[in-house]
Amino acid sequence: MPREAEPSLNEKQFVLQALQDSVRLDGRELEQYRPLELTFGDQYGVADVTLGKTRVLAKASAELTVPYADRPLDGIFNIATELSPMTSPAFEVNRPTETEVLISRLLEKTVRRSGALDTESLCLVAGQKCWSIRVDVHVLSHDGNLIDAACFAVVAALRHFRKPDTSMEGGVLTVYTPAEREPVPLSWLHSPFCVTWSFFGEEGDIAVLDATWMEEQVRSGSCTVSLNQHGEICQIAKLGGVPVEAVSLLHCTNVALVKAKDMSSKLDRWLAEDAKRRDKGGLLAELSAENDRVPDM
Amino acid sequence: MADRRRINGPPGATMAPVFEDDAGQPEIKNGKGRDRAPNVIRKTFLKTGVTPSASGSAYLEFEGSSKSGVSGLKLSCTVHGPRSLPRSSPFSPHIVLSAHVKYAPFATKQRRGYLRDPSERDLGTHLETALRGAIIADRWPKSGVDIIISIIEGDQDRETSKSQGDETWDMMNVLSGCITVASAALADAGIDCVDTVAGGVAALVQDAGEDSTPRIVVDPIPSDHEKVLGACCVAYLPTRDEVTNLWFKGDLPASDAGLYTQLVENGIQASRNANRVLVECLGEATS
Amino acid sequence: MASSQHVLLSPAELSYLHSSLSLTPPLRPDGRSPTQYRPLSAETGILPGTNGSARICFADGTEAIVGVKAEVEKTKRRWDDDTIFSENNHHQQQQQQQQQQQEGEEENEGRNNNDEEGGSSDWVELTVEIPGYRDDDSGTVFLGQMLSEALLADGGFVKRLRINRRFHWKLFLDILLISPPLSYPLPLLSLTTHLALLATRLPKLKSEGDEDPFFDDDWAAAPYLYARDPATKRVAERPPVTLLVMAVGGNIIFDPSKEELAVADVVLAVSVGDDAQGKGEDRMDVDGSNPGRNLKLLSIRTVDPPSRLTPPGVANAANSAYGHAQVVNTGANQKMPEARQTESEAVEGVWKPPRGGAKAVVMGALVQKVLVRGGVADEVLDALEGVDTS
Amino acid sequence: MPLDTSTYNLALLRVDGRRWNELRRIHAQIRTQAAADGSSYLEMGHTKVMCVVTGPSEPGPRRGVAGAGGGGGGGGAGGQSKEAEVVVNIVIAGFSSVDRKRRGRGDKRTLEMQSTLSNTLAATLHTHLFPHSQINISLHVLSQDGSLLAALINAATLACVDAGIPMTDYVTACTAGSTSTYAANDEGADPLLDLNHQEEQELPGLTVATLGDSDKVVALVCESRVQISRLEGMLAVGVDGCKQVREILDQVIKAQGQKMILEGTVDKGTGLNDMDLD
Repeated sequence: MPREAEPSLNEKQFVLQALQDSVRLDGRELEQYRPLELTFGDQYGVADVTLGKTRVLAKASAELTVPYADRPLDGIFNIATELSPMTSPAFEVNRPTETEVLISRLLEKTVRRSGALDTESLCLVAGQKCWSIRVDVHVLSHDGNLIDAACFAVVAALRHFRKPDTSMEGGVLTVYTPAEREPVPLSWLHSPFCVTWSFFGEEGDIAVLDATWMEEQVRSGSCTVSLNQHGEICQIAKLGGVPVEAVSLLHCTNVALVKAKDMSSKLDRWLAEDAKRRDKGGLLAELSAENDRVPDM
Repeated sequence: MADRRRINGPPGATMAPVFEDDAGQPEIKNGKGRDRAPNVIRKTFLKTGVTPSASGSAYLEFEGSSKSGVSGLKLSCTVHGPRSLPRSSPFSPHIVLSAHVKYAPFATKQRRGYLRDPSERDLGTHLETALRGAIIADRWPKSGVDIIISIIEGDQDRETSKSQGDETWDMMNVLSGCITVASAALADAGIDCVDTVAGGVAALVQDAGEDSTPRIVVDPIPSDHEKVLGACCVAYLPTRDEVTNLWFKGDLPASDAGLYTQLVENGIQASRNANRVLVECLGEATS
Repeated sequence: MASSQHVLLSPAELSYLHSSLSLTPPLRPDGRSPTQYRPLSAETGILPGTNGSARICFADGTEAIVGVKAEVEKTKRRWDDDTIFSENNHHQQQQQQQQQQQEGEEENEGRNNNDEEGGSSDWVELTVEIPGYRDDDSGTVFLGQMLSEALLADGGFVKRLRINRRFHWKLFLDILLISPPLSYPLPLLSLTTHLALLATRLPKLKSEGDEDPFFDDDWAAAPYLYARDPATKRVAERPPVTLLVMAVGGNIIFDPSKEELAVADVVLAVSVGDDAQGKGEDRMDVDGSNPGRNLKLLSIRTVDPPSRLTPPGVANAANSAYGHAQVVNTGANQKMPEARQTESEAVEGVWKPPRGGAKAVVMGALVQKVLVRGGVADEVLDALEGVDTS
Repeated sequence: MPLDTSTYNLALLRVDGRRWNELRRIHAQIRTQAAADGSSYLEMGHTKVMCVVTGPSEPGPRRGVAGAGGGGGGGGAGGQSKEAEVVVNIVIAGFSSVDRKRRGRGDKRTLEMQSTLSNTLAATLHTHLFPHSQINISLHVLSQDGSLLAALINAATLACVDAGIPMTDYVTACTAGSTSTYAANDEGADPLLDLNHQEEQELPGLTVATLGDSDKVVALVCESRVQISRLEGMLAVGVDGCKQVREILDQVIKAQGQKMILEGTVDKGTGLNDMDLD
């Protein structure tokens, strides 16, 4: 199994000691995120998220399929993560590493299990036809904190995504092309975001947000908290690692809530901007009620 | 199951069309039996050196039964090696043999997936056992050889229903073919063996009809007979008079030990027959 | 979980093992007699959440648990089964069945009828879990196939799972090896499976005929999968057992340990069943001791002896700059059928992995030793009968 | 089948008759298996797990340990690392749940639990004492009734003690939940200790593992939606539950130690003088 080159002892020491003095290599505060950027693709449902040098692309897609036999009233929703060797030599094609399994589980718990997407609305004909929504997450560049970036990308992609409109008439299901009817957004219930804390030192008393790759190499534990803008925890995962006082974990969740709300408002703004950009001269603009009144003027 | 690497068929089952038999077929179904003598194996075609890129290769074909709709067995085998082991693997004083048996998706009535299922892995293990006895493994320390067999056409009667449980008996025929073809391919690859090993199948069968008593036949086609009571597949080295793999299945009373011995003897006989084909084929290839 | 797992024994140790096992009588490392099994402790019914369960611990610490779970499943109709399920047909079927019962189970005219009585081998799903090995590892698959093969060999087992024409039980057998695989776990797993199946009970059927089945809630009323004789409380027919037997030198050794397997000439896994037919009432009354069984041979498989993968020893004579002397030597010896024996005798105390196969006669002798009346299979079944499975 | 939480408000009793801060019966045994270096059997209510520890030992040839990595924690590949690698392998038996459900080796939930266990134990085991080696922990789930991860952690701790692997302290785990649903932000909601399967399905809950009798949290896993204000209460109850579990496990170990001394399996060492033997 190929491995990534570990940082040297000196590098590790340096990073750790700097953190003891609350100094990070890139000059950030301990609880400060790197600049978060989001670009939507030309198509609906493509979100390209950069967090410092970390870059994650998520693409949502929909296809008609048969629902699972044991859940005839639910649509299918899957998140597929792919960590390719392009990202880091430690990742191999078709062989999920531990990192990949953990990321995909976290995304699954954060987005899918928390019920962010209303899967019942994806069902078209009970037991026969439903939408299968699939989000593919591709990590393009890995500089730490993949989870937060990937989660943001997934949520952004899904909220941006439009699935073809359908109608049901007399037992005949019609799926309309984008030209016939404007695609419709998914029935979205809430937007959860992951906030990952990294703990350093033997006692785990230094807690840092948004660790870079280098910091991740020397951290002694981590905790990912997923929250939505309503102050609900969707998931907490501190999967082992250095023991941390319960009280400081509570503090971590509270700070995480602030960060999640921040991310939520950022995403809302970007989505609104994108919608405005697309509306310009779009099909929707032509057919809107205001246009109808133009001849009367 | 979760085969994400390939584009799979649409969800929901599709069925291959089943055509109705011609009139008068039903009587043939039970009436038509085996048309060979009990100790004669089917006609076999064997050719080595069919895959130029492999170190050794062979192709084997068993003649189908005269009955319509019954395909024969078509196997192709490639041998890669001896070659050095990957660097991560531990030291081995012997050649590391790995056998890979895979049905083509279209080889049998039931479509086979791309991932190996338990029965294919099982065949692989049997084949490994059979070949490991034949290969002189200590001549190649630190090296490995891969034997890959694809079953292009499985030996199956399309008209018998799936639930008759014939598949298990078919596996014996397939295994015997695998052993023979792999042995030829190993010889083609120039890997030293103590002898050419060939597979043979013998079965205790009951024919249709009121008064038929169980009899032993070699190289059985399960659909030719009313019932197969037991069968064994033998991998046999003729010059050493040794058996490298024995697989028996069935239901024999322990009190009648003679039956078992007879069955194995017949299996060996079948294997000797197959070996003649094998030796002749190898002789042709070298001349 | 291949039998060929790495055995960390030196050629000298292997040679010692081989020669001590070839003595008459053989000297086994743990002092057992050739036909003796490892002592074991067994219990059944350990998991209340299952239909049947068993746990066996061998004295060397290997331990296995088997749980059996049953689910009702709809019987698949086959494409050539064109009988439309109508009342008329139904009667016909019943008549046929009655008729058939009268005639005994010997004869069946129509294929349809035949299938009614039989079952499909898909009705049993058997999985083997060996810690540290993937479940698609060829060794694990081999073990699973071997155990299910024995169970399904005579087609009698699946008949027990039939509920009516439309429904059957689907039986899931989960076989777990708890301890690390210290020895080839086949005998252990087979014995544990045997006990678990004996302890398996299926809910009592309350519905009749071909209607959707419903069952008695009372677990105490649930009948055993393997019915007990009401008078003697004994099980009439028993599930199969698979025995591991090996030959080394001229000796036949049962239940070999990992070390013994490392020097085996040939290893066979032999599955035997206990035939209920012919076991008359008259033979049951002999003061509790078993008058001998009607054993039947269900399956035999050759297990790849790990001895072929052991490192060879180098004789002093050959231990020079060129080791080729030996290879040439073996080449010459191949002409002789007894090449292997002569080789190992040629240099006393130098281990040489076996080459080639085994004589059919030797294999026959192994099988015979298992099956002979009062032989090891009998003993094992007797011993298992002592386990309380109620 | 929604859990009828209204009855809870009346009698303050849960579906199985416990009060909010009661643990289920914990039954544990160590040294259940002769062949292993360490072994344990643990029941938390109807959740039953077995654990077998082998090692620290030389890492064997790389077999295809379930999934890739097999939850290899400790750091780096076994061979060259300066610390022992903790390899955890969890087998969830098909018959363990009420409806038979087969989990393949690639099941992500199992892989995640493996990784959690591996990292949790690596935090307390003195892995630096065994460079270039491997500690194999294999767990079998025989019956599931909620709090699975907690039971696995407890069983693994016991087996590691039995194996005599030096460790800082017990890592004990239990679950905690809350009677409120995620949407209702009612202040009157009670926290609950040690959830069973039914409660786990219906109510928000978390698994918490602590080190010794400190308040230090080694692992914290919450997989359900819950108001952030509920967290503190749940965490406090959970940490308190862990301390209770620690007492129980400690008794099990001491009882076994006493038994071994009385049987003469081990000599009564100097360090054992202060242990009161009756």
